[in-house]
Amino acid sequence: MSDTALGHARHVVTENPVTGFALALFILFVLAAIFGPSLVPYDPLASDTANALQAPSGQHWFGTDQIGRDIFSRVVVATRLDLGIAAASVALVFAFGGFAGLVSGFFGGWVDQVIGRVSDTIMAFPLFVLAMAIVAALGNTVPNIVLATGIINFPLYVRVARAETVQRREAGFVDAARIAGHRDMGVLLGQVAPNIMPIMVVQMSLTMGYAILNAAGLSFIGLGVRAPTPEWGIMVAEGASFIVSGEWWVALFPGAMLMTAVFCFNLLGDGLRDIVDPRRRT
Amino acid sequence: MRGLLLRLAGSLPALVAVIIVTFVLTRVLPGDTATYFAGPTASAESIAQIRAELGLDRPLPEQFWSYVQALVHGDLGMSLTTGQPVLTDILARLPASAELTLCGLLIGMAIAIPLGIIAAVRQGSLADHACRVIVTAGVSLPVFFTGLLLVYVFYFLLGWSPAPLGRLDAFASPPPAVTGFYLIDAALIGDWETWRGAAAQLILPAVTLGLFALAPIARITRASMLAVLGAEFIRTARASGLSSRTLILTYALRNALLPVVTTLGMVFSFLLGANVLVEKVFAWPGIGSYAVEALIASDGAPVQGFVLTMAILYILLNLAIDLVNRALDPRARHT
Amino acid sequence: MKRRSFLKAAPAIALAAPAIGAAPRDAAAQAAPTRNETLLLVQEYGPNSLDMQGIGSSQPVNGVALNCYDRLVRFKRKPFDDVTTSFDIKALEPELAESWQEASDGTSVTFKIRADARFHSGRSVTARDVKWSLDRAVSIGGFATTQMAAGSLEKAEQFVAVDDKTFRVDFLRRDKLTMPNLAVTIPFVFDSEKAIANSGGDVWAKDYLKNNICGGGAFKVEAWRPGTETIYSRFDDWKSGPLPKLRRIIARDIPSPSTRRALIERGDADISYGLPPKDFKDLVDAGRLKVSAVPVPNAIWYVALNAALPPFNNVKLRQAVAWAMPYEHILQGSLFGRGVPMWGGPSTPAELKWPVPFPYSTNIERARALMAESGVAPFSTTLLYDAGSGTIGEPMAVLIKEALAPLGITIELNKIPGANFRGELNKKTAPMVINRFGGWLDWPDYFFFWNYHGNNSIFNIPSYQNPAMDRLIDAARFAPDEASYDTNVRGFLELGMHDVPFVPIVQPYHDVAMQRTIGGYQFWPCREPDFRYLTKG
Amino acid sequence: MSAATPAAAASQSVLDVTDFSVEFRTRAGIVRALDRVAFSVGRGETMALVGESGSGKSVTAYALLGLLDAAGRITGGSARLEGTELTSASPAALSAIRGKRAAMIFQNPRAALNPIRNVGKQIGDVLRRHAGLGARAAAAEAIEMLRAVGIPDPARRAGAYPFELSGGMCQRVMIAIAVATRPALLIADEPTTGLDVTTQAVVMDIMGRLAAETGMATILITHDLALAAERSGRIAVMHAGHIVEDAPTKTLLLYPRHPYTRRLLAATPTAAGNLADLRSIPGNLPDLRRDDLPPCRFAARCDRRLPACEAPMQWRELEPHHRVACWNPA
Repeated sequence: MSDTALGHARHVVTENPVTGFALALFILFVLAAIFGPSLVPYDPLASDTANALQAPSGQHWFGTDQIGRDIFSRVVVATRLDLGIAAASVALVFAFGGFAGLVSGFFGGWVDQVIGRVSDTIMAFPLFVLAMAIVAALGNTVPNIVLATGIINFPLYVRVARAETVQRREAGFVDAARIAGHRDMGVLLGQVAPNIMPIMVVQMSLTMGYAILNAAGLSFIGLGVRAPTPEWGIMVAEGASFIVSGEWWVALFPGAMLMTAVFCFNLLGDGLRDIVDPRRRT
Repeated sequence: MRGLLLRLAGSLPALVAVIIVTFVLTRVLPGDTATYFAGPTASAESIAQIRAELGLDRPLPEQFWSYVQALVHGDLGMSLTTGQPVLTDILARLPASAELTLCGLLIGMAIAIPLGIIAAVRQGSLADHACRVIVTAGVSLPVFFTGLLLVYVFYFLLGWSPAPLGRLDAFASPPPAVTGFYLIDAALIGDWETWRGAAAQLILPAVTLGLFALAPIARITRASMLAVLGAEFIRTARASGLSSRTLILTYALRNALLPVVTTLGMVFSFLLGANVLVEKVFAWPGIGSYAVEALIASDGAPVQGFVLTMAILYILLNLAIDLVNRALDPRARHT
Repeated sequence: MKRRSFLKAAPAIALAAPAIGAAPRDAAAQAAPTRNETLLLVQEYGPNSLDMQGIGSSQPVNGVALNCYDRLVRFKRKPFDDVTTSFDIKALEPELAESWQEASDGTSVTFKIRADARFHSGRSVTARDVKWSLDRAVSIGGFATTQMAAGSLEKAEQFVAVDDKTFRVDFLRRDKLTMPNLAVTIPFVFDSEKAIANSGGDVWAKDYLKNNICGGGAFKVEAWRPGTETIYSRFDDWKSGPLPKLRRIIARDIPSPSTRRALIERGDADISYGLPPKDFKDLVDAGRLKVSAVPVPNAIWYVALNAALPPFNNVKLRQAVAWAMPYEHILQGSLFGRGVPMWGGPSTPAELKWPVPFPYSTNIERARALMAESGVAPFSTTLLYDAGSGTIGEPMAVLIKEALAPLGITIELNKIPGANFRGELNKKTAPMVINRFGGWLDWPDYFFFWNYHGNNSIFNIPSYQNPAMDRLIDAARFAPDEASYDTNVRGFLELGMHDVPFVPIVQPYHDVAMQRTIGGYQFWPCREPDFRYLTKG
Repeated sequence: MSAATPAAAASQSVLDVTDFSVEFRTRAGIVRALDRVAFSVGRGETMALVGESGSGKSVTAYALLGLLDAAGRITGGSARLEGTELTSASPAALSAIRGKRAAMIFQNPRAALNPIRNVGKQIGDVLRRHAGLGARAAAAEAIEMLRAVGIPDPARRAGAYPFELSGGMCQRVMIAIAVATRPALLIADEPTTGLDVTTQAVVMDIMGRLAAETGMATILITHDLALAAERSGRIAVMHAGHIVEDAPTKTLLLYPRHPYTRRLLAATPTAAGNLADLRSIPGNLPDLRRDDLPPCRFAARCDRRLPACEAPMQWRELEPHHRVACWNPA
């Protein structure tokens, strides 16, 4: 980033305290993902049935679950997996969806038609059910969750990347590059791709939240990460049955953590968009 | 009209692709439907017998062909979980989902559009930031979690809302089916007690969904209002001294609604698919929960039927959006 | 009123197409049932058919069969505690049959059908109806046929309509399960004339009976919206027992257990079926509701170890696992104490019944020693459990994973969606499985036949093969006298304890919660609620 | 500049602007967009406000009518419309004045009209707001207005949408909207930009005719000196937020005194050229965000600069009705 961009970023953060807050949260989440497992007070997998379903206390900040595991430790440790799944799926769809959109917008013609049709088909599905079906059909492993989450985001990335590419193409500097003797792919990857990168990064940040929700939703209905791995969606599902019986903490803390993470990414995405493209803030 | 028909034809390939993809997906679902339905003490023979009965022993292309043939005749197959023809099930459940989703959408709109307008009119103000935080919080809520929480607080703790027993209290009888929307049907015969009962049942799940719909609607309203408020014709209107009410509602909002309507359509289709978990929590007899249960049970026909219904709805919805846009925008009528 | 009369004219249409929504209410001409005569029951899921004999019927269909159809006989009811009435599996009482007589040579039994018994259609019940119904059960395939065969009821020729009101069953062999098997939910009696008239050419009228009640039980189905609710109303002309007190039952399907609990706790539902152990324990502790807790006869939660494949084909290893199981932790952590311990028993069975506590308990030293003896090096394996077992299976699996780690056994948990679970079991390759099994007919040899026998049924999840075991089981099933029966039961129980292909954990409870105003709760082998004896107010 | 009474000030003046200053707050600092602007327009008079883009012409108009966006504010001076002080009027009062006593029309008429409302209703909206007409009366009056601006078949055209009309027609509709309530003052901001020459003439004729008929004062904001020369009675030249010269049109064209005016005319030798592209004037407009703006904002570009130019600027009334803000006028 150039100085002006940095300056602009600093301005956005100071001007918009919400984005600053989101950034701080984001850093906290990243720290938790990196160092969490080595910092938590308890083994997130160790049961202690004698101390099951203990309310939050000085000993167990977030209480304990059905078999006495420390919820705070589990919630913190889960950060890595949840963010990891979301980041991986977003990276995946960024690579494939972004590239498909680039190619689609750059070459047009039948390539554009085919990619457009694929997008249309995916869009015609109820997306969460499609994700469920993919995971159910391929098996509930982490890579499949990543894949399913990526697939349902594909049309979005294609659309954004395509629109940006078309705009760049029409702006004429692609022609200039062509005249200067660059080959198509070279122009595409060397000239267009870097130019649409900022918008795509914003897109990634915005879809991170949705990816987290999606993965947790899959886990919630039993089509996601496997027990006893700490994961927010599973933990909410495990705790769901305890809400009515008064052990609200089992579901509340992972649910709140999930919400906060998604919230943070959504706010951050908004903020990033301000930085990258102030005109387009919505 | 030609344009609409063309659009309709244009969506056919996607529909065909949806049918194929769904078919393949449901066939590779793990688990052996025949085994599941043969019952707990089934012998190998009885499993084989059921497999043959369900046509699961034939090669895939052949199964697909018979599926398509049946589809042409409006036969979506049988649900093994409910034991009913899928079409019957879906027709029975679609109004429930549609009513819920529509109410969710209306609640979302009722909150989000004014929020979006305020945020745009007072861009950069505290209200704008608050709006952003509220709608972002709304979209950050996992519906499965909010649903549970709302039931706990408003039913179990406070007792304000009725028991989450589906569309009506157990002892009430549904109004005669005209539209399948209880609120409308009850209003048609003037049965306000039933209407209130249905509304009371509807409110929590609809709010749960509505929260989720806030963000996309409020964001697009704000963005589109901002774009319109910056437009030259608004400057003209201001220069003409029109009241801020006329200015914002008649001039800005009506123009800003065009992209909002498009988004509403997307949000509606998204909610219709995404309310599966809400329906589960509130025992709502809709098609979302139906599809999820079927998916978990490896019961292919309902999943196929559901996806197909959704795809058709999606296409119809886009058409409806076109029509609404035409009604709103004279320019669209000439293209 | 207009609507009512219209619907009365077309109840069959309304049932056949429950989708149309407006279902017939108050079909009875008399005044509508009061709230005290109406029961609201909430359950996880409802019937997927109205025909328990049909293929693919789900567990709740048993309730339809129980309440809407009659059998020749039922188990004799006996008090269990002040809330629950249970049954004596070894004694029968009349239902449609007013009496019966076993032939002196022991090759058949002849039933006399109640003279006043009528179907909902008003027609008298005849022996031909009984024959058609039982023929159907043994011929239709699937679960019904298998269950009939479990009591040596296998061929249509066994059933003879002697005259209008006399019906005979010829025995294929001497089988103590034959008579009790006539009292389970499967061999219920259809109105065969009406069924055939509506069959549309299908010999067993499968489609018609799936969607219509066509019999003479104490209740009719007034409305059935699959996945939503089933509404029953009383058949006022029922003669096979005292007329039920309740006139209308609304059974709502509520998938969320929390909601079911909330409904019963707040008093909105009269009975809640299938609560998770935690909720049930809370309700018991709170003491504001009536609770029925019956140890499910013949049933256990167990861990199956695949005896046919390495590494668990090693008996010492299986014993080591049995000694390492965190029994108490599971009972507390996963079942909240809602179960009868199946560990810590004497080295030979204290009683000749099933289930019976095994001699193992949590003793990591002995487990380590046996592990060393087995010569099995540390290994990794997979533990399967059913996603549908919800809050029970998962914590149990987690606790087992943790408890076996010190033995050098690394376990990956594999939660299988309910539908796929049976398919997985059928592959017979799963090394470790958590499951629950209970037979309707409460005999030890019944359980062992399904689970331990070398014929390798789907329930022999460990694929356990032992000719000695097969001999003992077969001998017990058809034992000529009590002494030889006892010897053989003792034999297979001891062998089962030694070889431990199944590590029993607990015998589960069947837990039902109801309002204090509800009385007459009846527990049957099929575990579905029987509305005929329930009272309210 | 002291608060000298503008030359044309008479008992008949419609708008009197004195010492009128406007600032914009931006991220980069405060922009002093207008500095002590002063002029008057009389009944039936057409005054042209000319200058490069960015010189503050449009800002002047917007500020007068209270149409500045949130970043801009009036920091001083006075603007009286038929005796009503605009600078201190409440937003509601201003809104009541806009479209009734002072109206404005814009360039690019098609974009300046609501695209999804038919033109009859758009005219009617103003009438209903300011003339207190009901829906039906407003519709009828709107048709009359369309007729008044020379639109053929007005009854039918009232139902048309802007995209169905030509640019010239749209500008006539704009004029109809603006004059519907017989305002005392019409500000026309580049009203002919984007129209072809014939249409320009027609539009300007209509405006002139209406002004003559109703005695409406007109401020014609343009960078087109030829247009200003042809259509205005007086021209005020703006540069960087200052009015630098203000004179009857003929005088200004023949005897320009301010160095900037001279440059302008020189850059467009036939006095019929266009100011859009003023590359021949060396230097740029000064950065108005600077805190140390010189008293004469043209000084940096001026070849007649004197040491005296460092002193605060004074109006010099060189002859009646001809003012210039320069220490060293030509």
